[in-house]
Amino acid sequence: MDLSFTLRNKSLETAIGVASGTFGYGSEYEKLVDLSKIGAIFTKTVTLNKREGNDFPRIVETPSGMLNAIGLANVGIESFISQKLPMLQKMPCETICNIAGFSMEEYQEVLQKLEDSEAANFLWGYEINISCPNVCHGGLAFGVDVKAVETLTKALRQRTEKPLIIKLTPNVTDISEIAKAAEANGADALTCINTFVGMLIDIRKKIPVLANKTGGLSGPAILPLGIAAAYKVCRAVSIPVIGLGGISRWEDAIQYFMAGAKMIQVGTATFVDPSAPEKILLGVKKYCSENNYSKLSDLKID
Amino acid sequence: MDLSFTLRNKSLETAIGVASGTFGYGSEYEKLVDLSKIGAIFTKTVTLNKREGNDFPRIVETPSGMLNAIGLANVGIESFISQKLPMLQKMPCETICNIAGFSMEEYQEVLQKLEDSEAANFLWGYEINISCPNVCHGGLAFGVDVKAVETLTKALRQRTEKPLIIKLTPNVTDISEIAKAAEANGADALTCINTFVGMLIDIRKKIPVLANKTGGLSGPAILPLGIAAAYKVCRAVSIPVIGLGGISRWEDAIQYFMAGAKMIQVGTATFVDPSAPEKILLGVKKYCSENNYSKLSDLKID
Amino acid sequence: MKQFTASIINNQEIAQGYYQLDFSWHDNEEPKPGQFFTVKINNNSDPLLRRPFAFSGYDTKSKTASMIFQKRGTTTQMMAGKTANETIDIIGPLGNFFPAIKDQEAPLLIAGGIGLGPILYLARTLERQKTPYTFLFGAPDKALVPDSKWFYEAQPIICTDNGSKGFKGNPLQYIESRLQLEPKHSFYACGPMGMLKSAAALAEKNNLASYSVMEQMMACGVGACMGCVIKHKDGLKRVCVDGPVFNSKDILWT
Amino acid sequence: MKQFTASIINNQEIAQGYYQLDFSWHDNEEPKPGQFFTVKINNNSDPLLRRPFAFSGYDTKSKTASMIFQKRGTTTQMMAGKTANETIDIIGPLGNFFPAIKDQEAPLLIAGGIGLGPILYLARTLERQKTPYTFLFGAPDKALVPDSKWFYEAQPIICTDNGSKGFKGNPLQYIESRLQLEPKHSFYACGPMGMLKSAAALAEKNNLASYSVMEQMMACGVGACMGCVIKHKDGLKRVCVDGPVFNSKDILWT
Ligand SMILES: Cc1cc2nc3c(=O)[nH]c(=O)nc-3n(C[C@H](O)[C@H](O)[C@H](O)COP(=O)(O)OP(=O)(O)OC[C@H]3O[C@@H](n4cnc5c(N)ncnc54)[C@H](O)[C@@H]3O)c2cc1C
Ligand SMILES: Cc1cc2nc3c(=O)[nH]c(=O)nc-3n(C[C@H](O)[C@H](O)[C@H](O)COP(=O)(O)OP(=O)(O)OC[C@H]3O[C@@H](n4cnc5c(N)ncnc54)[C@H](O)[C@@H]3O)c2cc1C
Ligand SMILES: Cc1cc2nc3c(=O)[nH]c(=O)nc-3n(C[C@H](O)[C@H](O)[C@H](O)COP(=O)(O)O)c2cc1C
Ligand SMILES: Cc1cc2nc3c(=O)[nH]c(=O)nc-3n(C[C@H](O)[C@H](O)[C@H](O)COP(=O)(O)O)c2cc1C
Ligand code: FES
Ligand code: FES
Repeated sequence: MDLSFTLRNKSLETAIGVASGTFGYGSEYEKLVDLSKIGAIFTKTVTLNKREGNDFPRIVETPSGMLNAIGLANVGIESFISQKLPMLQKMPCETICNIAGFSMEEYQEVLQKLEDSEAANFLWGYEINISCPNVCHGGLAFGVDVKAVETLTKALRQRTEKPLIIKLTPNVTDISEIAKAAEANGADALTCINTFVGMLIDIRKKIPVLANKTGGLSGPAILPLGIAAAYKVCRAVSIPVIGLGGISRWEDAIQYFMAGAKMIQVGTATFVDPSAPEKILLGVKKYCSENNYSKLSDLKID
Repeated sequence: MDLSFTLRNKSLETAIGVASGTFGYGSEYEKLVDLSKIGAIFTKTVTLNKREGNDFPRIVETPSGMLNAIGLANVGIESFISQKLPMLQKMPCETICNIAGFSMEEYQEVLQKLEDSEAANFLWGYEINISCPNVCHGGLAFGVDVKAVETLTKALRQRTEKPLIIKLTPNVTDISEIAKAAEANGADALTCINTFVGMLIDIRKKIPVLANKTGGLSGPAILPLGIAAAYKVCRAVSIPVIGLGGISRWEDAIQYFMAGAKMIQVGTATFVDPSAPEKILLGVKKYCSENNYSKLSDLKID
Repeated sequence: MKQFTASIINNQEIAQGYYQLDFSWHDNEEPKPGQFFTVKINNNSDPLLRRPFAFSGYDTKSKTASMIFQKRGTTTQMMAGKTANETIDIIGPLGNFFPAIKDQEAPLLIAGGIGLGPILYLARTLERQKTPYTFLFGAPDKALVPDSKWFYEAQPIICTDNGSKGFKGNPLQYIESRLQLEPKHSFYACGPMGMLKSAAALAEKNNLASYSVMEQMMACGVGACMGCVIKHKDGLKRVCVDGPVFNSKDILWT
Repeated sequence: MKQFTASIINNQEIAQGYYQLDFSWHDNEEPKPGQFFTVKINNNSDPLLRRPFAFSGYDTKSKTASMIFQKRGTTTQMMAGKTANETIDIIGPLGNFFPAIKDQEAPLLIAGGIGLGPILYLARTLERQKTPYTFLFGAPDKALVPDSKWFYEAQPIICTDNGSKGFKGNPLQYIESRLQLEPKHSFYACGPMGMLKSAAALAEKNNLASYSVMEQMMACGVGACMGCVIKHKDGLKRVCVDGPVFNSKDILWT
């Protein structure tokens, strides 16, 4: 059974990764998870400057899901390169670096710093978080604006030969338009999807539960939304799609592969059960062998 | 405690209704529910022509939710007037008629037929389902297009003096734009929200579970998404907002009222527990009296 | 029809993965063979929806209803773990029921697998009414055949696909090979889709009256959601209120 | 740190809505006072996330860990219903632990309500080490005070807000009215935010060493999600890995 995932002639042995922001930098889960079973760690989003992130509370549980408003807390690109990269390099799996910026320039600067750094050579590729608010453009996320995605993708493409993955936000009227814009401007793959905007209100305190008011909804609750989005995007573009959103069992992963995804990521489910990625891998393997699939792309349905 | 809801000088005694498509025409639940405790029944969407709806399967459970692709199955406006209205009139609660069309003209024709019918006089108001695909416009839903919502609202407004409620779809980049378009063109209130597009795939049959492929996600899973949408819309318009989406407990209803909704509807929760609307009413009353609220609009937070 | 909290009186595994659960009945309306009810097993939202199950019996004196269920997914797994005195939330009785057996009618009661419930209930009712009938129960293997005591006074002819118990083959093969179908015969069937379809075809061929208990995923169970439809000669019909018992000639089998 | 399936050895209500649950421990790493673990109680997705609980004791010989929990929401309700031999999914031990008590130190162990667990564990450990300490436990009412046998060899001074048992007032009022604070005193506190804050202020005023067990909503429990932060003088800190035990002077109390 071939479970690999290929972009630009580079292969991941296993098309099952762990999602940005849900696996730290690998070391957090080292004692609980056999990292060699994981195709790639998608790192927590790194930005130009260090960020403490939003005020707390930052997370709250919802029916079959959770909201988070971490606010892209991270050490900033310099410390990331000096402190996190050496640690990540030692992990027995590949690393895909997730980056974001609050302006076009910031995105480019972060990517350029990685490209220019010896220490970042080992990175397998980049995932671009476009759910980040565009401070120069009214604060709406980059990812909801076709024009912004075009410009951003083109600019980043010019700076790297490594696999460039654009991570789509589902909070749009037509996700396939954004997907096509990224494809047309040089993206090698698309991750589908980031979180949905949600809110809960604390009825005792009479304020939103999250200090940031809104947060991103993730977890099993969004599984059907993620599959619908992946199905749609897979039929709008011809570059590979990486399915993500609500996967907690191998059956969920198979659904994404049937929708047309060529790789998947596990996010919130790892919090619930750190062995989820490994269990999913085992389940996918078993299903494929029982159903005589020799490669993941054969699972795609019409 | 004043739990009423007013539009155009007409009042509902209780600002808790049951959502379109989840309560049939009232008679289905008559034996299980004390209908006098319900503010209003929002009827299953009625269209110009009789519709059998989509092929089956039409429903499937998801984590804390369900997908439906009923496809607006209904008897059509003529039979609705002759068969359903007399039944609805006998119910001990008000009726708000939910309508849709597959073109601008159809919406208007359906509304006009109700306006022209003696039997429809008793209707408290109309709720307009704009999640319907616009066949004359590439099949995208009316509700995702600001222009379409403007034209539609204006046209319907001209045909009735009754409360006109526009039911928003959440499958848009910015729901407040659509909300403003409806407000500016004469809507008396907005219902927030209809279902989210979702999909599940049957991994044994290797086809989407729903014959229609995609369906609408409802139930507790979407609670945080509905609250976020209602909160946003309540701050974008000044007409009343009717909160809907994922409400299954009184605590959920209070969250919508705090978000700024002046009425709420219960949908999927009634399937799970037919006494849910009544329990929610009791819980809301108790909370308000314990917290010294004398009217629902006082619950709104900043 | 009523919503109430039932007490579990008994819950027992009667064959591999099959359970009989008896529970207290609190509605004045007594369930009839063919009817069903819905269960909500938990107070949280996963699993969310109520699940439909057929009655497999009802005792008027003790006001005890029974069901036979198979452990399949989350709800039935949780149900299997329930013990006497625990409670479950019930809505019922729901749906229509088998038509009355006519004089001179020779009903063939055909149950396949977990379709046993409603057919067993019908058989026991006919037994009590002293109406003659033939009762067939089919399963893949003897492990899935309950001990004879669980059929009470209504002992069926057992058929197993692999011949590990009783007749080797399914109930329809039994009928075709062992019985001489006559106009007085009629079919009352519940079980897997394939079996129902074959029964309908056989009835059609022999011009016999024939009734099938249909299944479909349900959300409301009371006719409100329009979710549980199947293809009927008069259009789409809701299993929950237009059925679950249908004249098999009216179904467009696919 | 390990993920494993623990068997419940005993689960008992020890005060109104408070339970002590003992479970088998399967990691070579032994839990220390102040540390916590996370529990997943069900196989489905509501409730979804693991829930954090402090250790209230650990028996090295029998490899039995203990917790004291209060029935609050879905998970703790389900936990309350668990009986011996049932299993729960555990990850632990997690977080840091109380610093070692110094020679000549006179630790005041302050527990409020459900903050009892880690403080009781610390008290029992000190008891075994024959380190002197003073242990105070406060609750609103005597109904929330466990029977003395549940404190084992570490009997606390009981304080109740309404005076229904022991000292009338909370542990801090006890300290202020009954004890003469001296430099050798130090605070080890766990309980409601208000109590922790007062303890921190009192320690500050008297220039005493002071440690607080902090709480925050958690998703991962291992430092990966960045969700469980609180305000610390060096910026936002994660309760799950930078704590849960903090020097109370480092916390920016709000
Ligand atoms: C009118 C009616 C009467 C029924 N009577 C009985 C009965 O007497 N005994 C009994 O054991 N079962 C009966 N069923 C089926 C029963 O409802 C399902 O087995 C049950 O819903 C499974 O619930 P679960 O949560 O355990 O499994 P789930 O987690 O919901 O699903 C487990 C598996 O069962 C499938 N499934 C679930 N519901 C249905 C359905 N409605 N139709 C087809 N496949 C389904 C799923 O696709 C999945 O593969 C009846 C169904 C209907 C509609
Ligand atoms: C490090 C740590 C150690 C803990 N140790 C213990 C312990 O020893 N014994 C014990 O009984 N509890 C302890 N708690 C609290 C415990 O985690 C919660 O009581 C539990 O999560 C409630 O889960 P539930 O599903 O029953 O309730 P839920 O349904 O999740 O919530 C019930 C109520 O509790 C509130 N709540 C839930 N989680 C938290 C939280 N983390 N902080 C504040 N409020 C919350 C909710 O807002 C709600 O009002 C600890 C928490 C932390 C972070
Ligand atoms: C606590 C938390 C933090 C996250 N942080 C990031 C992030 O920094 N960058 C990013 O691109 N996505 C982030 N995500 C989104 C996830 O990578 C993923 O897209 C989303 O959670 C949906 O997948 P899931 O349902 O499997 O969790 C975060 C999600 C969670 C729950
Ligand atoms: C089975 C089903 C049928 C529905 N049919 C309609 C409909 O005909 N018209 C409409 O405007 N909304 C329809 N809805 C949407 C609901 O009215 C409501 O907007 C949605 O379910 C979200 O609320 P909930 O989470 O409380 O169910 C339907 C929902 C369900 C579950
Ligand atoms: S289950 Fe809702 S109509 Fe039948
Ligand atoms: S709970 Fe995830 S970082 Fe602490």
